[in-house]
Amino acid sequence: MSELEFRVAIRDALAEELERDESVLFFGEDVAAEQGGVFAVTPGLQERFGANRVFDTPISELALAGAAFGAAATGTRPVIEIMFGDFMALPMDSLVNQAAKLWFVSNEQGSAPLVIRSAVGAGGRFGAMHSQNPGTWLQGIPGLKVVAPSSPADAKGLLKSAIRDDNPVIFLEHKRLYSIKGPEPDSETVPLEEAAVVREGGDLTIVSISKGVRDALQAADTLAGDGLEIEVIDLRALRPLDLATVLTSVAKTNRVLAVEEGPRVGGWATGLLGSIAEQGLHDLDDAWIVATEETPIPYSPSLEDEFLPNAETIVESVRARLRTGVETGA
Amino acid sequence: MSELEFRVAIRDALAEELERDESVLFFGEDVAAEQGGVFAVTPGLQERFGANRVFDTPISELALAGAAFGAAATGTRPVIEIMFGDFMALPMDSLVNQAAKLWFVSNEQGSAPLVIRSAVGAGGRFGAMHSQNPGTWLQGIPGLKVVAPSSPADAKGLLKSAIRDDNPVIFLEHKRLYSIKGPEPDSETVPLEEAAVVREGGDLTIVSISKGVRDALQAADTLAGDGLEIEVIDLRALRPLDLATVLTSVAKTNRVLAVEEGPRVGGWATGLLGSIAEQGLHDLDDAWIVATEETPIPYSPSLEDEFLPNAETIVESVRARLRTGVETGA
Amino acid sequence: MSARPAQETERAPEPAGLEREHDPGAFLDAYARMVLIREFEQAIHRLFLKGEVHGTTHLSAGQEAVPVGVCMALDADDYVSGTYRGHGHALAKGTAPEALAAEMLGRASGVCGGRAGSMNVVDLEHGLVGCFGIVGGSIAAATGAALSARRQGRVSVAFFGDGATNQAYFHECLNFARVLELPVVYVCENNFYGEFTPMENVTAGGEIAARAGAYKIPFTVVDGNDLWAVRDAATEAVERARSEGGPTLLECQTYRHYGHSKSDPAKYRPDDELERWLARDPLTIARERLLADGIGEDEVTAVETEGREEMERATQAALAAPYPDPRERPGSEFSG
Amino acid sequence: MSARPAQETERAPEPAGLEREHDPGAFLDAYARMVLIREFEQAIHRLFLKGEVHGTTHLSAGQEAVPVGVCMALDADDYVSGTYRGHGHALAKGTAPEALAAEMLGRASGVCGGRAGSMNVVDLEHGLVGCFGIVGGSIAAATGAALSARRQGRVSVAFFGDGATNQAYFHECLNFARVLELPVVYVCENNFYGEFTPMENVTAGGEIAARAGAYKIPFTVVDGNDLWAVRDAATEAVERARSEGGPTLLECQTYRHYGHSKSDPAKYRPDDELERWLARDPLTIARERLLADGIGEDEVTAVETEGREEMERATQAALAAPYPDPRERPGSEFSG
Ligand SMILES: Cc1ncc(C[n+]2csc(CCOP(=O)(O)OP(=O)(O)O)c2C)c(N)n1
Ligand SMILES: Cc1ncc(C[n+]2csc(CCOP(=O)(O)OP(=O)(O)O)c2C)c(N)n1
Ligand SMILES: [Mg+2]
Ligand SMILES: [Mg+2]
Repeated sequence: MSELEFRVAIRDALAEELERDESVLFFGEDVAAEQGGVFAVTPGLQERFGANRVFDTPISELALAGAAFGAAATGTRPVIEIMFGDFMALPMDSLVNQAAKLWFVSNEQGSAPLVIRSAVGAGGRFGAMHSQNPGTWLQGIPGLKVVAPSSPADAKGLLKSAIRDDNPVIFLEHKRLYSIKGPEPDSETVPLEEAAVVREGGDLTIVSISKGVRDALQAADTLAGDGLEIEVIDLRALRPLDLATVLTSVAKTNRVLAVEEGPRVGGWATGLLGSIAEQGLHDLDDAWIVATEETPIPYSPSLEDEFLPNAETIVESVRARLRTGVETGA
Repeated sequence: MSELEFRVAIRDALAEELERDESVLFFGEDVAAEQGGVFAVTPGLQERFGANRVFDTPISELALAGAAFGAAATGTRPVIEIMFGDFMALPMDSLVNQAAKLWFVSNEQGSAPLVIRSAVGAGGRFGAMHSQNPGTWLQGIPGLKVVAPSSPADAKGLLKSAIRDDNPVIFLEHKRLYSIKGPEPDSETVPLEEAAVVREGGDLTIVSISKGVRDALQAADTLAGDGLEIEVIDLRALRPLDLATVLTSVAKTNRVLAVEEGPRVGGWATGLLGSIAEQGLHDLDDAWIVATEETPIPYSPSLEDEFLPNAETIVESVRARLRTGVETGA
Repeated sequence: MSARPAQETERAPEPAGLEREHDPGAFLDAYARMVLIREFEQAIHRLFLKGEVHGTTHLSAGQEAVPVGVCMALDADDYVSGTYRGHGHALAKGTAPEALAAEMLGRASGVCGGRAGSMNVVDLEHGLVGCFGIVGGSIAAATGAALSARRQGRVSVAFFGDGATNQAYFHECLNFARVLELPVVYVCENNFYGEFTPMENVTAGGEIAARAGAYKIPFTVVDGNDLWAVRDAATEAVERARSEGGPTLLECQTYRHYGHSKSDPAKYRPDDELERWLARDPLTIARERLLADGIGEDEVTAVETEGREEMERATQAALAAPYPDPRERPGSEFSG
Repeated sequence: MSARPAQETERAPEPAGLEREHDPGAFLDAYARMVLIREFEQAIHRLFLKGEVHGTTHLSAGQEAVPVGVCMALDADDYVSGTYRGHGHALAKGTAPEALAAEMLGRASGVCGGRAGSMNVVDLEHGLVGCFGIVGGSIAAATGAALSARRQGRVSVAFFGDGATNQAYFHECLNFARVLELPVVYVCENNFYGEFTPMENVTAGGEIAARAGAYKIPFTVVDGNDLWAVRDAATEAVERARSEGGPTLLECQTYRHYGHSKSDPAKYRPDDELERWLARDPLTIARERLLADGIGEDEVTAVETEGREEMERATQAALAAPYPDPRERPGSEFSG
């Protein structure tokens, strides 16, 4: 079976959609340059589709997003790159007050079909301003879809769906995933609003997204050795949130762990547990979170490694929690 | 007993801190003009403290916040006004990547003691771009304190604490509170990190913040007529989050309702319930949320009134939930 | 209005310009639109005082020549974006007065079903990408629309105030538009105040149009109360945009007759300032010029009466319209 | 370095300027600091290749005359803010090479305890408000520091690249600083590239310094590889700031010898471009000028040897330092 690299999956999805639909544009900082962006995701696209459809821009994140909005409102389907997720704070006004609002506020006259790709996440020793996960800043904004794939196949299928979607989609690519390989997708697109049960089990549900899903799967492998059958759910999107899939799983396992690469307070993981508590309290025997400390992300390897959740800390947390049954945060 | 108006409480806190500490500055758009800002909160301050310490600025939210950061890092204590909370998306980079990070990333060499005051919340028919509650965008940012008072006394005491605090504080003033009156504070300052039990009761805990606390108190009055003793907790801050006070209350009442003026997904209310589930699951017989629909905020009175939580919808929700015991969102 | 049928192809600038130059009825039509905007603002002002318009509202009375003059240079399918002070932007581009009034009143028949209100009007059918409650937002919307416009043989116009030229959007978008040579016209309505603050107090250099020079974007300062001047400058800019000449900045100097918003008595204005500007009322200037250009007084008066009557009908219809029922049509977060 | 003791009071600009003008040792000291920066960058480059420096790093070799020349005009207690390409900014302002190297290596003895890394260095003791991983962030930090500086009789300097002049921060802060007449100097290190993209491709108008003109901020274009030119222009700007003359923009034209960051082989550069700039290496230029000005070759060589040795010591010490132990010192979100 041929294997697909995550960054190539993104590149292919872009190329195929640029090919398929004349109204798709792609622009960003250094994305059209020979290197194809700082993570070498998009080389060759300008050569193939021309400088009118694929181009480099000034370092102007607010103009980038604002231009994407105006273009999307008038018949174009722009895909833009905000190089690092940390920079998403710069164009935030355009996301929140322009793209997210057009559909509802215009009384459904039109929407803003744009996609913002961005490299997110820690683990690369990039420090506090190049490692954040802006998904939680944006999860509470009605009108924005917030998607983050965990595998090459999903990266391709979700990005194609995002480009075809009539709504603004924030598409978060974890830096630690760019070089991973995985099976080719078995469908053209992957729906943006369906969480995936990526491993089945009856003892505990672990929910995560993006790189966390890989960590959870790896942890589940290890824990299988303890005789624990772990069900792993990949949320795929933080908004809209597919709570139903999670609730179904929790009704079966009665225990849920949410793994987030980010702080507990204000994160999506506590919110997910809260929604489970609201709708499925009586199914719930235990619920907890593996997250980061409540600080910015440190640079030094010794600090960053300790800071981030990984397969090992998940395993430890599950063992500790299931052994003791104590209800304190892991 | 003399009564204090909320807007005057803010003004007095500012004036007293400007008086007390030479290093305090206050600036923003139209704040020094005769009217004292669009909500008439700060008239007279420039006359009293001079144009070097209280001044109007260009319409440049990013420069405002950035200037506050740089000033705060170098020995000044700036208080700025971002006129409407919705505009908080414009200076977001400075909040997230500058102010919030200085303390930790500098290895605690220094911090950024600044305060950003902003008028938030709906109910005034201001439409989708002048009514949002940006607290949830910022709750997940370690290093930022996010405070929102519910009474004139708290407004004064919390703002004074915020100005004296060595960390960046986002101070959110609900527009619907500016004209309310209440008792004078009985202490000079109110700590930023302590939730308040503003009404005691043993049957149900209602947790809210800002205007929601007033709605909850009013609902509790009505529900007292049903024989229900409601405990009402005012979070006062979304970050840091005083979970302990909430857990203590829930251990007593076993039931919790969180009332949020904002959407469920990505909101603080689901997060709060999640944290309770993580740490106090076995105390919990029921947990639910009263929030808004997952859309932007509509303008028309008929739509906005239906959209927003209020005392009545809280009463209805409590009656429905406690009567039926059904675990579906209210 | 001078809107012409949609054209998907590019055209040479000169003939279009000349054709408009000599169209005798165009300025009378434009005057009619200015009258309508003035009547609209006065109606909204009255309705506001009666409590029928909610929240806040920002009236553009005194500034009518700017959107009307600019839209004379546009086709129906060109794009514009406006501000919270956007009634004139919408009406000049073709939004029906009744639908706009109903929006202010929060009625179901409003152009946005009552969801948007005064500050956030969108009318895609008429090429109004949006009005933006965020100062500077309109600049981005039009810049982006120009990316589409370039592919569609259209142009795009941003309306914004003097205060907006200190915003991030202004700088990033003007640079972006010049780099990409986008067909966009930036129209700054310099009314010399941002809320209660005089423009010169917060605008370094004090010269707005000159800021375009930093990006080598052509710019002009126009008398924004003179319909002819605005229309001529806009025509040149629009033709530049259509002929791949890239962006232009027009600074139209004008004045708002009312305060910044409903709650502002505008006490910060120096004595006589309003009077001096009222003496240069764009409607008076246009009326006199039309008469001087040989249009009969009866024709002008007819247009004025019609405007008043149209607005009266629109107001009554809007007042009679029902409020939207959220249970009937709750509204969705997402399209599709 | 030319840092003088802290002075809280204002002073007349002329004497200070002249005093510096005639200080014979100042330029040799400054050359020593340039040598140190070059040695630092080369050491970091080697350490990076060995895997000791993590993530990414942005070297400033070739640009040394800019921070050193600017800091010659500053006092020890003046403020500067730098960028992710900030090693030179920190070293020029007084950060110890060992503490900076240890930071790159993620060690506990780093100037930020290993928490910041290459891109986000802060050294408040030496007036370095921060280095900013966000392009343009340094502009805001220095603008804000100028609010303090004005009250403290100090000045504030922002270092940033050509690419940053297209950012929101540039526009809003320059306008803000002029409106408030802040004592700030904006120093653009124009190295003609932002990452892989040539400056002229994304900078409308192509003239960075001229952008200051839009705000009526005085500006100068300097040869950024000539220590004397930079120092003279900076002295004038700093004196303007100190004497309540408000902000200045200096565009220092220079060139980075390495690629943008560790992973960039800089293939996008035209043939010979690097060679042409290497021929104008700021170290060579400074060396020749020192000799021409009568400094003995032995003195110059001694300074070079010393720089090499200091850096070698610093590197060894940094390499020997322990990594921070997160359990010992977990770090807190808040002060107090
Ligand atoms: C980003 C932002 N900041 C502040 C405001 C509040 N505000 C609304 S209108 C206005 C003044 C704008 O002045 P100008 O751009 O000159 O337009 P005018 O109102 O004069 O037409 C301000 C500060 C806003 N709506 N958006
Ligand atoms: C807001 C933001 N956008 C993009 C980046 C990615 N980035 C890092 S350096 C750089 C180029 C900056 O160019 P310039 O300002 O000329 O500085 P130089 O690197 O040449 O010193 C870019 C685009 C960033 N760090 N911050
Ligand atoms: Mg104005
Ligand atoms: Mg550069």
